[in-house]
Amino acid sequence: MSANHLAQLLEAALFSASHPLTLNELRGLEPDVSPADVRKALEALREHYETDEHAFELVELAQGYQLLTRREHAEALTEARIAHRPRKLSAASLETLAIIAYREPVGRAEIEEIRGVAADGVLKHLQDRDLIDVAGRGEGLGRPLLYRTTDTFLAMMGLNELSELPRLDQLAVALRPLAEELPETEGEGEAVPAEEQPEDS
Amino acid sequence: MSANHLAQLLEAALFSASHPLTLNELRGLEPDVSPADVRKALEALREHYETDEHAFELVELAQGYQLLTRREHAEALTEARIAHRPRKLSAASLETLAIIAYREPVGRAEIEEIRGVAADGVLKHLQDRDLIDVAGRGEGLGRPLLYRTTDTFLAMMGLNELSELPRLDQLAVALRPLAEELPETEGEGEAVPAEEQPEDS
Amino acid sequence: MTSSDILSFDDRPFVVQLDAFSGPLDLLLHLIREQEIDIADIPIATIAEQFLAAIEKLGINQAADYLEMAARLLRIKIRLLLPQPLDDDEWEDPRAELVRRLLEYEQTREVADLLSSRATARAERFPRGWIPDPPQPLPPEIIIDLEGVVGAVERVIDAMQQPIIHRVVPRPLDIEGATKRIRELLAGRSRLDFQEIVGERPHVSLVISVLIALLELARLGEALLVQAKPFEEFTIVGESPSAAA
Repeated sequence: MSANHLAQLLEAALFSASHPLTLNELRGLEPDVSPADVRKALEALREHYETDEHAFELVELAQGYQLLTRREHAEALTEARIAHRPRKLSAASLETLAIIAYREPVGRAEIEEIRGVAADGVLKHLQDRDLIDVAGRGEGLGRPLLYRTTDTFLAMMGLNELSELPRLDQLAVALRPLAEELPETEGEGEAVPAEEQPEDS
Repeated sequence: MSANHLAQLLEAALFSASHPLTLNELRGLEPDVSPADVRKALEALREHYETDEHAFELVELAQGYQLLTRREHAEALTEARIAHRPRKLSAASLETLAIIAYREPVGRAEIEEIRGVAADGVLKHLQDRDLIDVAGRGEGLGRPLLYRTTDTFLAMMGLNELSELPRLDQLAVALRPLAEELPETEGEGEAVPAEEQPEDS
Repeated sequence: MTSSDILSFDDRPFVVQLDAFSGPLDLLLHLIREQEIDIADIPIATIAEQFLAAIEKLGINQAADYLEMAARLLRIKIRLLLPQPLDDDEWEDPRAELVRRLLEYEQTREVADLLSSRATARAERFPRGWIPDPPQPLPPEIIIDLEGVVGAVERVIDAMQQPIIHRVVPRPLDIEGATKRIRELLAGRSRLDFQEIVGERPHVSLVISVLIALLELARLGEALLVQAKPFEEFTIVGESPSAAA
């Protein structure tokens, strides 16, 4: 890449932008720069990526300019699952998922009672990632939303159906002991759920 | 850039990820490639971006590698509203993170003791932002949840690992052992009942 | 001390805001620093009053955390007023625990400031902004074990009340043949009934073949399909210039 300041700015912008950039947006990077200047610098970038065999290229789409990885790398990226590596789920998310998987449909209050921590943030996060969805509304006060796991969750776990999960009583670190501990935790002690349904589904 | 196939693949991977990729993830791109090969190719990329004055550079973060734009472009990018600085963390969040980073795994009670403020709201917020997660449960009453910082935290702070933070005794406010500072202070004294649970931190 | 006092110590402007403090220790530290007080020798009586005045001024006196600190300061103040025992070894400075906490908190603040400046520096470097949508998730791994399959088959068999056996006789559609036959018929006469083409009790495959052939001929302009009413028999009209009328 040349020492051309404009080209550097354009590269920085194209790299960090979350959408294709129009000529006008790109002109906003530097005062008093003509559309012709921008076009020329873009062309220089395009050629540089080509000549130096970079893994990405400058593409002009209807909506504007964008840097995209070349097609030929798509397969390797997908296989290495890097382009869309699933972020590791936090312990909070995993615990919440486990509770939902074993008790679905289940409401927020019950999840919070078991985990001893507010759950709305985690529930939203899991919903955003399509790991849980709303199964309906419960009967209780305020008709709380009830959650269940989704097919995406099954796919991620390599399961065909929830019943393939080990039974609760087979789990070394089962959820049940956790619930039994609850009475000792400060504050929330009285509200231990009375139903300890032995579910095997 | 050389015609080196591995370097191209690595660039494609780094280019299409918005988070740091570990050496292991990068090795997954090509079968039978050694960590040394990957490191060498990464070094070549790093040098290339430097020499050719690209607008981004290869940075080691959270024990992984990521492409980030150079600082010198920050102002132009934010002024042109192409990229946005993330929202700053509140003082409460920063203090809580400071405590966790230096004492992890650490429970809520200890954090509250040091900050003198209830911590559950902040802890939930930090968990939602994936800056901390639950490391396990402590031994004490109610088996309290213990927290630790995450890779997201490291990446946000531009750290490769926690040990890059200064040691506590290198800080301006170095906490000397209590005994040296105030020889007479052991035992809070009977005159203040039920005030202060002796913490064992 | 009145609230106006809180506005100035030593005639210096003293402006505090609610969200400027992250907790009671922060406020306490602020008061101490503002007046350049030695942290190891805090004039508790003064500081306690300033603290109380400040939280009243700030309207945060409902906050339990601040009230708790205020109570603690007052307790320390009272204990300092109590006569000290003559034997110094037995006496402990009631401020010691507070000093330790303040130092610990000050250290936390220093680390927090450090993290803040690191995060600010890091925030000036942007990652790639546009990440393509993830492709469809890979299909789940399929685990097949014989026992499971046999069990599933048995369950399905048990659930079936009566076995239903279908005999499937292959009889392919013959659109070409149907087309040829219709053309031949239309060559002889200008109008045909559908029934005439397929004959009595036709097989379903013949009906479909003829239908497709007719539609194709209609598309080519060789025939016109006329139906007087829905569900009624329809008539095929050979589409030569003379027959069109």
